[in-house]
Amino acid sequence: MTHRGSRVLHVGSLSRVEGESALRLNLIGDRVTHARLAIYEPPRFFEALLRGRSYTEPPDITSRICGICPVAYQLSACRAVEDACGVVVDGQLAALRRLLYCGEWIESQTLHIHLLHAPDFLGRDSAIDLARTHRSDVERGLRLKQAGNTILELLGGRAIHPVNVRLGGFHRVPTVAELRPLAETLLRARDDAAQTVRWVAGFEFPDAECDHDLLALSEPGTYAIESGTPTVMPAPRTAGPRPDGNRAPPTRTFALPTFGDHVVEHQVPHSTALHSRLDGRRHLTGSLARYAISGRWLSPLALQAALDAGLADPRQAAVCRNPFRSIIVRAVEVLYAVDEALRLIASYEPPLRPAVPVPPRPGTGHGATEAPRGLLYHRYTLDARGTVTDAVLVPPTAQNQGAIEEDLRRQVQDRLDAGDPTDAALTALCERVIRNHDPCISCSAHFLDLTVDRAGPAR
Amino acid sequence: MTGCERDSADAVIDKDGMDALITILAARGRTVVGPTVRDGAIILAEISGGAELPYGWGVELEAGRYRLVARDDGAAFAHSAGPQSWKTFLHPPRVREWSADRDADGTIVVTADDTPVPAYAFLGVRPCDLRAIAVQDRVLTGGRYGDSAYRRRRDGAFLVAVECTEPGATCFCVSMETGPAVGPGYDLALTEVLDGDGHRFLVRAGSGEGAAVLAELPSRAADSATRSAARDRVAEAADRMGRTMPLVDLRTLMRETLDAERWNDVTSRCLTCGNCTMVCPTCFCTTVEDVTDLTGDHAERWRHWESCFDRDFTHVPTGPVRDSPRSRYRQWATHKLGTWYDQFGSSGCVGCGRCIVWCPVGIDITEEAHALNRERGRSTAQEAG
Amino acid sequence: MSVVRHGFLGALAPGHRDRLLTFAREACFPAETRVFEEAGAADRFWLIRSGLVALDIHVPGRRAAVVETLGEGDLLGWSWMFEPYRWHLGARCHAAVTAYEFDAEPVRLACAEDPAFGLAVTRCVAEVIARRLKATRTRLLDLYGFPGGGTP
Amino acid sequence: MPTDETPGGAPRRPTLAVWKFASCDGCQLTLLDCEDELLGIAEKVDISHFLEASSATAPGPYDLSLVEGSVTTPRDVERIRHVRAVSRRLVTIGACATAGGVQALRNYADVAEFQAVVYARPDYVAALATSTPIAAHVPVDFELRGCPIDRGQLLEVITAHLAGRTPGVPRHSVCFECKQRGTTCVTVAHGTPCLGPVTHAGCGALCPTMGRGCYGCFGPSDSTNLPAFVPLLRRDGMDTLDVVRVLRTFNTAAEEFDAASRDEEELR
Amino acid sequence: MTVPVPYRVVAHRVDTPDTATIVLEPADAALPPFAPGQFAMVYAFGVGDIPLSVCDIDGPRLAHTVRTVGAVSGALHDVRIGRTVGVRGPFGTGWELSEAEGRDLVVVAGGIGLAPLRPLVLAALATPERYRRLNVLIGGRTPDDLLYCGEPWQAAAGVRVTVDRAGPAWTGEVGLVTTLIDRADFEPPRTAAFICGPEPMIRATAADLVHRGVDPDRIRVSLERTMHCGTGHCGHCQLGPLLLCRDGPVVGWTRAEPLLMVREL
Repeated sequence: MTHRGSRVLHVGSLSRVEGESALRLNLIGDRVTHARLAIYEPPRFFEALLRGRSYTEPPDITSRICGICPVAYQLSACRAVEDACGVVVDGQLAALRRLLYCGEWIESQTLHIHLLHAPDFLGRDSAIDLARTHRSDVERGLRLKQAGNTILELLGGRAIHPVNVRLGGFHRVPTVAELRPLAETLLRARDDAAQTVRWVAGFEFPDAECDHDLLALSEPGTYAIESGTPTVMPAPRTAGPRPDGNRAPPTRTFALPTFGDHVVEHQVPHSTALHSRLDGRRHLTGSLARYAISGRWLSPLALQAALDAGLADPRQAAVCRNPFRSIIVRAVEVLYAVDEALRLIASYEPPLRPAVPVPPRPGTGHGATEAPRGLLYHRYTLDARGTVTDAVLVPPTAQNQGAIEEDLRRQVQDRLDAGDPTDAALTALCERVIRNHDPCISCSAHFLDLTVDRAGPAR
Repeated sequence: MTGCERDSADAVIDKDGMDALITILAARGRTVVGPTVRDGAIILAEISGGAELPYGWGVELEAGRYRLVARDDGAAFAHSAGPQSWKTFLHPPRVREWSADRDADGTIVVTADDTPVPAYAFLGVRPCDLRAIAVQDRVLTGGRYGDSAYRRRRDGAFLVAVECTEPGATCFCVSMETGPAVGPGYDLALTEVLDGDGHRFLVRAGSGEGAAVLAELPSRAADSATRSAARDRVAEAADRMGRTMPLVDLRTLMRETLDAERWNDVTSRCLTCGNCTMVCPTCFCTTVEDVTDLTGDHAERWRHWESCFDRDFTHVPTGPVRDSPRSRYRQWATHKLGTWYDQFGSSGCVGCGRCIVWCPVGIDITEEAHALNRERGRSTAQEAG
Repeated sequence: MSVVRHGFLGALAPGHRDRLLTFAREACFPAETRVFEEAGAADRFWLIRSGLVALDIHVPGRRAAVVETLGEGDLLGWSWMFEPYRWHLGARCHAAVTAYEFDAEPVRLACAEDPAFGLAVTRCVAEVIARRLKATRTRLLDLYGFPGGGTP
Repeated sequence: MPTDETPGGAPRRPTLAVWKFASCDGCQLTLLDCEDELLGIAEKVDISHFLEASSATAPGPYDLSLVEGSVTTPRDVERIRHVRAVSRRLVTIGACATAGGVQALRNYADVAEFQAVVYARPDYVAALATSTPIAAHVPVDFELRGCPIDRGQLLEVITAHLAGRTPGVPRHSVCFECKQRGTTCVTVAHGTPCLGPVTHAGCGALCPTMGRGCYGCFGPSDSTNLPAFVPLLRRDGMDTLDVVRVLRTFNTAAEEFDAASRDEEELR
Repeated sequence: MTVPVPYRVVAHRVDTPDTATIVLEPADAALPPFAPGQFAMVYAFGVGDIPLSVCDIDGPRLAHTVRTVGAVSGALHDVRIGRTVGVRGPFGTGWELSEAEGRDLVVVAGGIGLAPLRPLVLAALATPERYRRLNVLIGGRTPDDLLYCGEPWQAAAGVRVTVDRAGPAWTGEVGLVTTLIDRADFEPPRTAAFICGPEPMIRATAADLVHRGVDPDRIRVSLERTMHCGTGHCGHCQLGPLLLCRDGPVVGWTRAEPLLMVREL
């Protein structure tokens, strides 16, 4: 075998993603042999360090896995531990949790749209750079993000690693009067969010298609956020690129306690990073999956905005599989979260007590919620004193990594087929492809520092 | 004839009168602040009606411990000092002193802060706290340079004192001669009376505005039964103080025990967390903070509460002067009980007991004073022997 | 005369002072004179009446470093009092110096013969040493030096 | 208008770099959470290296480096030296950078065991046995505490740097802030265990305001007395294990918390 | 609470490697007159303010000698002519030279402690008939650290200087400033002394003067603590019973000595 024409493209540090990762592409001639996403986020061993901790601690401790979606961790942990203890939190306490989660969706998705992803579409390095030409759009994004943070700060005490979440509910619940000013902020935010949907709908989107199975929680009657049943929408059987709006195949569900049977982690030979597979196939979680599975439950306002933005109608079982257009779906989700937060505030009545008691008992519990980046699963096993004896955390990025690598391979291949791109062009393309899925790299519970395989393409 | 009596001295109001008092004070453009139950404590906050007063609530106090307890007599003021004091309003935790702007050629324009301050009416000022306000008056407005931020708030404040009838286990105002009967300085003074004749308040005016407010109140002439009931309740309170100070000249005691062993003992317990100074109604120390905006051309000077328990409080270029916790606790106690006299002509302690209650580890300034006194006695005896 | 009123002699009781002065003779040193060398035989001492004397230490490769200066009223030299009677430092006149000069041996003998006189002289010398030690230690603090950063 | 440097000698904007070590990104995210000030900051400083926010990076040296995260890998030991070398002023942000972070819990365990829990092939993991603060490796000019840091304090560090001021970041206990905020003490009034008296201020006493005891996410204050404090936690219902846990959470490698937790562990 | 008054920097002189003297003129209205020994709080825009005693008083003009030890002093040390600073004051007690009339004067300065003593010496030189002998004794770290070298008043006052560490070029005295006291020309019972410098130097100097027979009541020292407000309201500068910004910085030795003997007071 010849070495001629083979090259290794190495993107040292991916920017505008949370956490740290690098990418290694191996090419032989014009064939992409490997696309490997190397996470050099140092391992932090959360699953190990949770062992021996009190069952009350996972919400605060796992929050520290990710500064960009701490509520997702807190609430997944709460649900899993409460499940182990046989406690269900419902009524206004559940509504407040959803409100808090809406805050995180607004903040986190807006950060992603305006500060991390939009610059790609407009040929800019950063939001700050973008502000030179699109100041009002950046300012709107910051305003919207701030509205999300305002919810987090009011309910949680602070936007990053909120302090008010506890098993069974909250340490303190707000009064109606305290929530009222929030509604005023959110009314403005709703206009901003709608404007952002229109803004991103005007971007230029390359043709692209991903054929992974889609996984999201679903909850009949609502756009699942803080609870639901794992639901799979399999990839269409037919191969080849298809325009947006394919008919969705029927979905299937599985019970959350069987999550570990369906979503299986394994090591791939070329990498030390753990990958997850869903029933043996690559799968994708996150906005595209949610929109496909729960889109019909969006609020009328959000749904109309989605249709106006050119997304296919989820009520007609239409699916968007173009990862570049995920930015539109995220914008729609922000609009929905603002709308939903307003609904929750309007129907708020302070619960009698801020939290229901959660006494410990031995057993295993499961919890899953829809983090902004996709389905986040926690499982804890407790002993009789409430000490955690085992913990499993499956963050969305771990699940999406295989799908991202496949997208990378496919996009690079398409690009190579279309001509001879420079390394710089390929680098830019790869970064965009990754940012399409907003990998939350710091969810490092499962990621390793890669030992780069330098054997090269000629082996 | 009765009208004459009412104008000249005292009157009686009932529970509705308390409501009316709040309304009248509010109608005079005042922000009424009084005790109310919140977060499991009787705190001081803006109130808009008598219903917000802590009727039927009392407190159980011990060193390092505060518990709200229900009372069956429905009294509004049968509680002693709570987690805050009036300095929160007169000498607020954070104040902008001035701002400065720099123009292109480097010229600086300084503007004193003139944010309007509320005209307060304080309802339920205990006699110890009334004295504390007088102490802070001397500190902050008594010298060559008045603290204008304090003065503006203080000058506009209307003080409704309430005599103490329910001292806590940590109270020692009798030792400090600040209560339980009210001293001078109030606009109105109330004494809450609950007996077979009903729930009522004996009211006296201590100022022109106090008299004017009293005249507006729906009241009746004070009867001798109410007067004597009020007198008796206050006198009984004096006998029920939970704590006492040693019966010596505390100023001298502090001066003569600067090297006492006892300071080492208290230091082993003290967390230097600063709580005692923050809750103390006379502690006045502040520090300033200079902030700039991102342009760098607008600067502000803020000041906030500070405490001698902060290591950085005495920071000089080589480090803190009072580095050891021992020296910091000693500074606080000797200042409060001793050198305050040198600096401001009175004791800095009014015997409210807050520092005892709100110290997480329950360090008790009266106990420390007794221990210092005993230690001094021992060493004097040794010298004599 | 201030040299009598204070300084070394001022610390002696009049009787002892007069006795000590019986051993004295007048001495003058022009400026720049080296009075004694480090490690040299300490067989004399002086009470400075005027002028300035620098005490120095020889450092190889450097000019002798002045560690202290002595002036009017000061005792110059105490190494004569203790074995092995060698100078700890060198001494050099900055400016012309007038002094009372004493031979060490007769003074030491007188001290040995008259314990009261001996104790008085020894105490005075010890006091001088103590004061110089204290001043040296204070200087070690580098009081006027950089306080090491910090605010303001 | 951005004050880009001009050949004519207009003042050069100070350069800012943001670096990440083992962490959750929350502290550097705090900079992006300064929604009202972000564009203003970008006009005053040249954000030369901030991978989370920008794909454009300019070479050093940098006037101000903000460093997030703890040192947990051999590679990071080298990298932090480089960061120090290219930074005029190095400010560490957050509990990972100042006290090892939650990942420093490994310091008490056998790291191989930790790896085995998480990874099927632990031999591939290049992890150090300990998670250590940045200051354990290079000199640090200023440490900003918190898990996460406080937005206002971060702005103070930046504006103070621009004005040449010492940042107004007090080192005393959380109790100062709690009282200034008018919050009723949860320990004294409710018997709730609270780390406020030994914890570094900066958060604004968030937890007590929510009716919760402080859990020490800003690490120890500059004047602690843990031997006197720990019995208070026990009085309010914590057992030895609880005490060890609360001291060993987000500021595990902070000296005072570490020492107190070891003392406590000896009692077990 | 007082508000800083704008003063313009009209002169700037570098005194030593870390010390500079700035001369200020009121941009608008002047503050009330300062007395020797009093201090001002001088504000560097956006950085903060520090206490600085006046080293020269010339009508409404003030001069301050600043040594760089931190951010504020650094900013003031580097301030450019024409810039504006904020000044509050006058604060604290002065030297009260008038009480020394008819006496020998002994002025002892250590390091930057000479700055507040400078106007005192100038005042004494201006009315020589009121005092007997004038002794100005100065201790410095090295010859390079000496302040106001060559200013005419130094010759007029016959200052004696000693340094802690001398270079080869130094032909003057070497030793702690207290060694100069022995050789100074004054009659202890008829002497008034004024001392400013680091606290250990003040203690050593005052002790020597008392040893020589100077009445402790006639020794005045200038003490240093953390002044913040200048007005006696912030509590930072307490030294036992004293609020040094109000009752000091100049304090009688009789008052100061027992306080300085208490560790960490």
